[in-house]
Order: sequence, then C-alpha cells, then structure tokens
Amino acid sequence: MNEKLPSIDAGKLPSYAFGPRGILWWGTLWMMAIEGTVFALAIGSYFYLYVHAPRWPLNAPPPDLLWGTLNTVVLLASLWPNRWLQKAATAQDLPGVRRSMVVLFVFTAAFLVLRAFEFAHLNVRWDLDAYGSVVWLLLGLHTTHLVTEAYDTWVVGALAYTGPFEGRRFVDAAEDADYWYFVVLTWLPIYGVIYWAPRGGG
Amino acid sequence: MKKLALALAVALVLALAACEREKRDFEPPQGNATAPTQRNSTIQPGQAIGAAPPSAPAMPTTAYTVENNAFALSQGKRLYRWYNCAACHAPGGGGDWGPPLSDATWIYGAEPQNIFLSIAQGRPNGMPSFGSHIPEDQIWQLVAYVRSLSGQVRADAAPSRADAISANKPENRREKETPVIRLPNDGAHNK
Amino acid sequence: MSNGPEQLQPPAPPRPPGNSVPATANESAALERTWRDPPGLYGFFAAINHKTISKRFMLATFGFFLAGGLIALLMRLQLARPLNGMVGPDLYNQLFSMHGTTMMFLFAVPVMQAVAVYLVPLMVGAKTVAFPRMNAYAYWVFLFGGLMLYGAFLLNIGPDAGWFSYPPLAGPEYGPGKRVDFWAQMITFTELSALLEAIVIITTVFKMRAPGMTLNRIPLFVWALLVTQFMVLFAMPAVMLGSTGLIMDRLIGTHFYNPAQNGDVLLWQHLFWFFGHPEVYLIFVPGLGFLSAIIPTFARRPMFGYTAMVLALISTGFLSFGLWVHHMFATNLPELGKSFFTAVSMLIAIPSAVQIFCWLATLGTGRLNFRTPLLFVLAFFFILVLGGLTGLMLASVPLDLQVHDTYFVVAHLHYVLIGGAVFPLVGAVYYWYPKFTGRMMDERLGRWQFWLFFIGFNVTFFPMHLLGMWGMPRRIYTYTQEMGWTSLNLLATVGAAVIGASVLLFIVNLWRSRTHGAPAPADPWGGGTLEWAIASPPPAGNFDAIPVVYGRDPVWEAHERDRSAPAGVSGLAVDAREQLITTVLDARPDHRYVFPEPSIWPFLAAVATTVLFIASIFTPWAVVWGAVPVATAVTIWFWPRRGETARHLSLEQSP
Amino acid sequence: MMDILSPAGPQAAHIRELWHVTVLLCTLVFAGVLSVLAYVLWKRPRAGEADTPDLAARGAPEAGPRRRVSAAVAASVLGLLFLIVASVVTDRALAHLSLKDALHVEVTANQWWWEARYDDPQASRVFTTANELHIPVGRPVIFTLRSNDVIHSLWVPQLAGKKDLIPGRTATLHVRADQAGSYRGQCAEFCGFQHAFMAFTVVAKPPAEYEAWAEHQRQPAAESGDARAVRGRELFLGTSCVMCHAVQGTSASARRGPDLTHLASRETLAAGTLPNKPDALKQWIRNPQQFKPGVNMPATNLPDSDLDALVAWLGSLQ
Repeated sequence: MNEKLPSIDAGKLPSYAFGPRGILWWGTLWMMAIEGTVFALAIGSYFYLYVHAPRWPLNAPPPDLLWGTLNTVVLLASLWPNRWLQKAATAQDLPGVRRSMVVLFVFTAAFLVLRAFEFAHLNVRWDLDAYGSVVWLLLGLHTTHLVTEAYDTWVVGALAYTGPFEGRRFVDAAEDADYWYFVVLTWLPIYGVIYWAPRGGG
Repeated sequence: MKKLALALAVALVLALAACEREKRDFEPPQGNATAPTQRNSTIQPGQAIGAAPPSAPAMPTTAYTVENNAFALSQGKRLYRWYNCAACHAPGGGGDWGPPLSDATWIYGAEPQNIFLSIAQGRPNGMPSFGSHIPEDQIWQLVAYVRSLSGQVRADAAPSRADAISANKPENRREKETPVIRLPNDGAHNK
Repeated sequence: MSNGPEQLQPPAPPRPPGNSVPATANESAALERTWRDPPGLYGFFAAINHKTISKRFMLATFGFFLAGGLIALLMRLQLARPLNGMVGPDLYNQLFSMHGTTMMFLFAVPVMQAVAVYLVPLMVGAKTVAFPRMNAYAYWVFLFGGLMLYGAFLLNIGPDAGWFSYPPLAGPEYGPGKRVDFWAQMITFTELSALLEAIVIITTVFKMRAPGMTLNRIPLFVWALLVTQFMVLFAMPAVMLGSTGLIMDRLIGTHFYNPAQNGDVLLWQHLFWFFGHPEVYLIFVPGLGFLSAIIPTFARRPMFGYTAMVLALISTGFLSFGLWVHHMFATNLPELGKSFFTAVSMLIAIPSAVQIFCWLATLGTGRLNFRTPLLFVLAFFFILVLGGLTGLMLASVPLDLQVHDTYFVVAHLHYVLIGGAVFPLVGAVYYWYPKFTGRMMDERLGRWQFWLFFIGFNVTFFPMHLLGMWGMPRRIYTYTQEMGWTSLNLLATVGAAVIGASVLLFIVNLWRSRTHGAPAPADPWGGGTLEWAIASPPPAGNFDAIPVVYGRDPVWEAHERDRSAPAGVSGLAVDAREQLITTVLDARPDHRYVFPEPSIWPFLAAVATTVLFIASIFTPWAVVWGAVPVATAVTIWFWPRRGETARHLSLEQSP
Repeated sequence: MMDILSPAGPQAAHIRELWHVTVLLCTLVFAGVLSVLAYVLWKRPRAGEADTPDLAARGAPEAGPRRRVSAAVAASVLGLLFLIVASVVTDRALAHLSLKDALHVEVTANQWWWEARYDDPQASRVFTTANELHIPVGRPVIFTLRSNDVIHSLWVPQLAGKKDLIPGRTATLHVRADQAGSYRGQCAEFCGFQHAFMAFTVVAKPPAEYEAWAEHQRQPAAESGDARAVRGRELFLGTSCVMCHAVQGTSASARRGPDLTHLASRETLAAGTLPNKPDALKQWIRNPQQFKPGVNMPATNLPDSDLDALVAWLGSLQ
C-alpha cells in the first residue's frame, strides 16, 4: 500500500545547533524579555515614586558608592571570561569550557559577596519609607538573577567536569553565557538608578 | 497509613488555626458589661454618670480572649488609635506618660484578664477607668492588641504595618518578650 | 573541530535508519511506544506528552469554571431579593472576589493556553511542544495554585477585596489576616504558569513548524494564540511586580502603597491595570482565533483577508498595552491624560471591526453548514458586538464617570468575556472534541445547550445595563426595596439559573459522548488545517512523518499537490523522541533535536515551588530555605541521565 | 430614584446628551452588523462537511467583498473619530461650567459614612455635618474629596459623574443643582463590609432656605430641658457615645463617628440606611450590627429606660 513518496531526508541533519538555530536560545530570549519587562517596570515604579515624593531620597542618605561601583566593575570584568566561555562552547572545546567555568566560578563568588556588602551599605531599610522599599525591591530583583545565574553556571560547570557529557551540552554552556550577558547588561541601568538617581539633583 | 494519618492531623491543626484567625464575628459576646462595679481611678473620659451607674454584671472571670483572631487584633489597633491610648502610651506602645506596653516589664500582670482590669477599672497614677465608656468586646480587642505590642500574639494573626507614619516595627514582626512582673518604685515611670 | 570529547563516553554506535514517508506499520507502532507516556502511577506524574498535559489542563480549568459558576449562582441567589439574609457581607465579599479571581486567573487565560498546547503542535505539524517538561511543570504549578486558593476559600481565608484588590482595602491595615496574601500568592502561581506556557507556545510556533509553513501559511488560529502569548510575556510581569509589592507591604512592612510614607495607592492601580487590560485581551484574542478556525470550515471556503486578519491581531496586541488608564477615569489623574486614553480605547475597536467584517465577508461568500460549532460562533456576533459597543461608551470619560463601578460595567465585561471568549470556546470544544477523544458530540444536545446558554445569558446580563444606569453599584451584598432594583435582579437570577442548566447540559454532552458519541473520522467537519490530517485521537507522536506544507489549508489542498514534490520528512528516529527544528521565517529544515523523556522531576519541582510560595505567606525566610528544595529538584530535572546521553550520542551529529 | 438619565444639574445633563448620541450611533452599528449577518445566513446556500471547499477564492482578488469590507472599516473609523470628538467636546463643556462664587464643601469619606465640612472665609462660620449635603439651587458647589481609610467614590447620578476619594490624594468634584429636590448618592468603589449601605443625600434648596439651614447648623445643639432628655444627655456623655461622636455645645467632641449636633434634622440614620424615627434610632443604638454587620459602632446593653432617655435627648437635637 505505502509505496515510497518523495521526502526530505532529515537523517543527515545535525542533532543540535547553537544560537538562534536552536530552541534553547529562543527560550532564553523569552526569559530575558520577561525579566527585562520586570526590571523596566521596577525602574518605572522607582521613578513614579520619585516624581510623587517631595524630596528624594526621602528620609535616608543615598547608598554608598563604593560597593556598588566595585561590583559593577567586577561584573563588567566578568564579561571577558564569559566571552571566553561562549567561544569555547560554540567551538565545542571541552577543556576550554572547563577552564573558563573555573574563572567564572570565582567571579560568581566575587559578585555575590560584593552584593552582600551592597545591601549592607544601602543606608536605608526596606521598611523605612517608599524610597527604601523600592530600592530594596530593585536590588533584590537583580540579586535573584545574580543567584540564578551563579547557580546555573555552577551546575553547567559541574556537568562539564563530571559528565555524562554530549555535544548538545555545549549549547547549555553557550546559553548560560548569553544569560550572563543579560544579567550584567541589565545591571548597568539598575546601578545608575539605585546609586545615581538619588544624587542627580533630586 | 500512619503517615497519612499524621499528615491529616497536621492539616487539621493548620485548618483550625486558620479558621480561628480568619473569623469575622461582628456580634458581641453576651453580657456586654459596660460598667465595672468598682473603679481604681478617679478620672474617666467624658463625665461621670450622676445617678447610679447602669447596672453591670461582675467582671467576666473567664478570659474571652480574641488574640488569635486577626480581625479582632486589627480592630484593637484601630481602637488604640481612635481612643487615643497613644497620648500616654505612645503610638507603638513605646511608653511616654504611661508605662511602655511593648517591653517585657508589667506592673499589674501580663495576662489578658489583668490588662482587661487595667482598662476597665483603671489604675492609680493616671490610668483612667474606661469601664462604662468602652463596651466589653472592644476592651477584649484592645487587650489582644496590647499583648501583640510585646509580641505575645501569633505572628500570622498580629496586625502588620499601619497606613501611617510609623517609626517602630509592625506588631507581626516583634520578638516575643517574656513578661516580667515588676512593681513600680513609687512612680518612677512617670518621671 | 573535535566531534565531542572521546574520553568521556563509549564510541557512538552506527545511526539506526529513520522513519520513511509514509511510515510503515511497525514504524508507527515504534513511534507510538517512543512518544507514549510511561504507564502506572509513576507514569501519571512523569507524563510530559503535550496532549496528556493539555487534557489535564483543560479539565482543571473547566473544573475551576464550574466552581466559579456555582459561586456566581450563590451571588445571584443572594441578590434575588432585597435585604436577603442568605449571605452576610463577609461571605459575599469572599464570594464575588473568588468568582472574579477564579474566572479571570484560574479559567479564562489558562484554558486558552491549555487548548493551544494541544492544538498548536498539531496545526503547525510538530510531534511535540518545545520544552515539554517545562510545559508539565507549568501545568502542575497552575493546578497547585488553584487548589491553594480554593483550600484557603474553604478555610474562610478566601480573598475578600475583589479580583483586583485595591490597597489600602487590600493593604496591611484594612485587610487583616492572610486572605489577600493567599490571593496575591495565587497571582504568583498562575502568572508563573502563564509565562512558562507562553515561552513553550511561542517557541513551538517559531521553531517547530512543518517545512514549507512560511509566516503567511500559519493558520489564523495559531497567529491569534501567538499574539496572545506575546501579550502574556509583557503583561504578566506588571501584576507579578504589583502583587510582590503588595505581599511585601503586608508581610515585611514595605511602603509601596502607604501614602503616609510617600507610597501611592494608585501605583498599584497602574501596575495592575497595565497588566489588567492586556489580560482581558488575552482572553478575547484566542476567541478571535477560534472564530478564524471554525468559520472557514463551516463556510466551506478559506478565510477572506488573511493578511488583514493577521495585521489586525498584531495591532490589537500592541494597542491593548496603551489603554489601561480607562479603568482609572474616576481617580484624580489629569484630565488631558484621560482624553488620550479615551482615544486609544476607542481606536482599538478598529482591528476588531476589521476582523468582524472579514468574518462576515467569509460567511457572505461561502456555503454555510449549520452545525453546533457555527451556532456558538454566530452568537459571538450578537453578544460580543453589543459588548464592544458598550465598551466604546465606557471609553468616553464623561460616560464612564456615570457608569464606572456599576452593574453597567458588570454587564459590559460579561458581554465581552462570555460573548468574546466563552461562546467561541464552547464552539471550539464542539469543533475539536472529536479530535481530542475520537468521538462526536451530540448535535441535538448541542443545540439545546446553545439556545439555553444564549437566552439565559441575555436574560441575565442585559438587565444589568439598566441596573447600572439606575445607580446599582458593583459588589454590594444587598439593597433595599425602595431602590427599585428588585425586579431586574430577580430576572437576572432566573437567567443565571438558565445558564446553569445549559452548563449542566454541556457536562452531560461531554460525559456521554466519551462513550456513546458516534466514532469520529480524522476530519469530521472537512476542515483544512493540519490537525485534520491525522487520526482522531492523534497518535502519541502526532505525525508519523512530519508533512511538508504548500499552502494555508494543507488538507484542502492535498489533492492539488504535485506528486514529485516531497510529501513529508523522512529519516527521523523511530526509537527516540526526535523532532525536526526549522527556521523561523520560511520553516526550512535546520536540524533534528532529541526531546527530553518523561520525568517525575517537573512534578516534584512544582511541589517544591508550592511549598516555597505557601510558606512565604507566613514567613519571609521561607523564600531562602524554600529555594533549596526547588533548586535541588530543578537541578536533578536538568541533570542528564547516562542512558539518555548514550542514546543521544548514537544519534549525535555536530552542527 | 437614582437614574443617570433624569439629571437635575448641568453636569449630568451634558453627560446624558452624550449618552443619547453614543447609544444612537451604537444601536445603528449593532443593527447594521446583525442585519448583514441575518441576510447572509438567510441567503447563502447550505453545504455539508463532505462538500469540497471552494478554493477558487484563494487566488481571486475578490473585489466585491474587499470593497465592502474596506467601506465598513472606513465607516467604523469615522464613527469612532466622531465618538472621540463628542466625548472630548462634552469634557470641555463640563470643564467650562462657571464656578463663580461656588460653595466649598470638604467631604471626607470614612468606612461607611461621609463627613462634610462646609468651608467659609470666616472661620467662625465653618460647620461640620454628616451624610447629608444641603446645597443652594443654582449655585455651583466644589466638593474637595479626601479619605481617612480606604478608597471610596462619591456619586450622585442625577447631578454629576463619580469621583474617587483616595487616601493620600485630594480630588475635586464640581456639581450644580438646577432644581430643588433630594438626590440620593452613594459610594461606588468597593470599600469593605458596608459598601452597600454607604449612602448620602444631596438636598438642593432655594438659596434663602439653604442660608437658614446653614445658619441653623452653625448653632450648638438646642437641647430640651425635660428630665428624661437630661438623663439621656448624661448617658451620652457617661457611656461609650462620647468616645466617638461630637455634639457642639457639650463636652463631646470626638471626630471618629458622625457629628450628631443636629441629628434630629436629618432625614436618615447610619448613612442613608434607616429612616430617622425614634424606634429605628433605638434599635440602631441597641445593636447596629443587625442593620449594618461589620460597622465600627459597638452595641450597648443599656437598660430600656436608659435607652429611651438617650433617644429622647438625641431626638431633641434639632
């Protein structure tokens, strides 16, 4: 009954792909769209309260610049090993991926510790006033992303060492690197808002 | 099977706790005593009633405590503000003219009945007697709130922050103080 | 370029032959075994087949719909007579809050996603959805969120500040207890589920379409669902942020909505309605998708103005984000700003008008087949158009100031939501029930149900327009005789009973047809889209050979296709869950990807997430210690198994 | 009878005009769409699911339907632009109503009653009343709206559109009654247990009558001297009433509950819930929860004789 019909032979096609060719890239993109919207709305709420407030910051001094700026430098610096991870992953060079993961692991530890110091030097409690609340919300939101990014890196890094490893795991490493870019780049506007908006002639 | 029974028991306890916390009962308890037969303080809000005070049954012996009910606690917080208790005890119960209510030391006892009598009959050194001025169910709500000021009440039922300028912690985030009875060294509180 | 590290795994065995076009009998049997859910209790919790998850999702949302409907009947009984003592103010406030919350968050949005998760892969020619395990996780999170809310409701902790819970009434001072906390946490559950479903559906449509299905050959139903999911992506974050702020205000004393500490109660309204209005379009746009799927089949011709319809859907999606302030006309916002929102609120009627006229043109040039699905779709034209027109009246500031927050608005929202979404949804159930179950639903019962629903609906909700004009505000638990609202309220209650009867008939029809319904062929209605090309109910892997598409209605154009062009895709493994991944614009085959196998960890991760969410209502520290089980479950979910990796290696081909 | 289509002031009148215009246009559009649908359903030939779909439509430009659809869309756009313009014009008309020598009244909403403070440049002429807003006919009134607790919404359908009273914000509502009469208003934003019974009455009177009423309101309570009333006064000041209510001319000056100085001159009790009659007042004081469950006023268990004395005294507060 079923004489062979002409068909497209998918057998010879690759079994995984990097970047927008693969579905994981798109999944990460929509995650970034969601979290980007959350950040944008949180910054929007910050300026909504800023505009409605008689003075800004309300009843507290602006956050100390030291730890925030230091963390920004560390995060920007982390782009270099991240770039290295992405290149190694897309080149499917496992030793390269492993080495870059070690460096990234150090960076994750660094920026988490620095973030703890940032929280300690915000100079305001979350329950003091609307300013304190929205600053803690903004920093807290980004911190959840730092924690998830760090954890994602630890897990994919551990997998690179222990296996079971296969070609497509390189795609996971590459997506982890993409997400790292997102977490660092979204920090820049948030850093500007938390640390400089209260100082900008408010 | 035993595990299931255990899980059910835990669920039941949680359910009961939740039910009690969320009840909104508007009808006051029977025997709403409005005037104490005895007053410990000469001053009282408004005017003293000339003729015999309206007949009132004796003070309730059992503690009709409502301190596990979130609605009663929030009503107590409102009454604390409405009846201007903050004038002497400060908004968060920190104490001013009147003794602090949010610390561990109590002069006349920390149990609900003790606080009830403090409010209803008044106390020497300036605590007016509210007995005929505040109905009994409202006094019990005030008692519950006063106990929440020092963290004696379950955190999930205690009121949260008020829509007001408030320098001190909301009641649901206060550590539970262990009450200590300490007699006043002749009015040291009022200095 | 090394072909993957050698020292970590065994040498790859030669690749087994893939499927042929058309698939042989034992290839089909092998594919069925590969894509099927594992049996038994473990299989129940580990199932990730998109059709299994979708059926459970539809069942859960339908269950919540019935619960919401029963609550509505209780409300109508209370309002049937003046000063009716059946329900006190406290319980009534919980009833109307639960009715609104259930219908908006637990029924309307998720049911559209549930139907999409079933039909989108079939209509785009895919064997599965993208990220099937995340799809299962999203379903479980949704189910636990709904059960949590109803558990709270039964324990007298149901929300009592309405489905949009304005602070300060929903704030820490005037909303004692944990009622609003459970409501706000329910938002976190349902929005997380909706966002993940949106990612699943969008990625499926973008990357897993059958070869040849270019952008202008995607079925209109899939376009509608695609636009809806994009709206989900950008709308839900607003309410998650708002409800997080509300829970923080209530639990740890932040001051987002505390005017005394420079917070602002209108910040909640802005954040909520920035989500709120796209939310109601999230419910309405899939309704448009149902119409665009059903009308061509029963007019026996392709849809008129395909491009206009797609552009109309996309512009509806964009415009819906620009008009949220029409919910806040009565506040003291500047008048000029309100006029802008009046204009945008009116202009969004244009894309809907375009679609209505295109449907009318399709019906007007087709040959009509009056079956039950078409009946429900025709009711859309009566009810939705009327609701849309009252919507225009509400868009105008002066008129809105008279009828805002009255029963006029209650009438409007029911006309657009029930007319715009529920009627098309019931029509869609009649239309696709044969595909879901392999059985036809009963036509006679269907017609009875339709007329009962149509008449009951109008008898219930049309009088509410008048009640609103006579001053009856929303959400009142009772009223006095002198108000003059008694007779119309009684009429509305009678109408509600008639709606209840029609829903009962619907349940009977659904239940009986499972066993007594006439067996359904692959294409009972003569539809044109891909889902009618496979058996009813479809095999576990949908398509034994993924088809190649040459037009908008592949099944209708099947006989026209020239024999030399490729009919399908061969070479995909039959013993592994392999699915073709195609490019976004022209759907050209790009690579084949082995999809994850059933796993119980999405379910366990959902349980851990539930524990975290519920515990964080009682103590903020739950977010910290609660994250440990969630992280563990998600890690084990992700961690590749040795066996799975070995099978992948046998099929591995580096890009 | 609250009906937005029987206005007693210019604001509601303007809105009614716009209402009629919009309803007319919408009805035409609705009738148009339905008649087209009816015509199509009646005229078009029938077909079964087995009939082959006519795919010819796929290629053909279908000039006829395309023209008709474009015309219909164009008509819709025109109709919508018309509605937008009509709405904005009405808005401007409302904004331009003159506010010359307007009466200023500050309305503060509380959980489940309304406080009204009549402002006056001369501080001594300022007075406060509750739940009943008397205004002079023909003279504009500017309500300044605030809230002490949650969001409420002040709405008198026959006079003007509603406006929210939002804690932390101040709103204004302009109203003018052109005919004398008593117009019921109520809260239109869900505000808790007794949202259903948070009503008030706007009584429009000729200016002379209004001035007399206002002058009367400025006086302290005119109390009667008979023994029972005196006992009632004693009870009012000696039990829980004094904790929340104010009566000018006595030592009671708390603002937590409505001002009762001229309670007897009002038409209703408890924010429009009960008629102002002695037995209703007595039942209300004995246990307010039976009429408004959840209201913040506590029950009292004064004996019957005391209750009658209290009601007698309150009845004398004309």
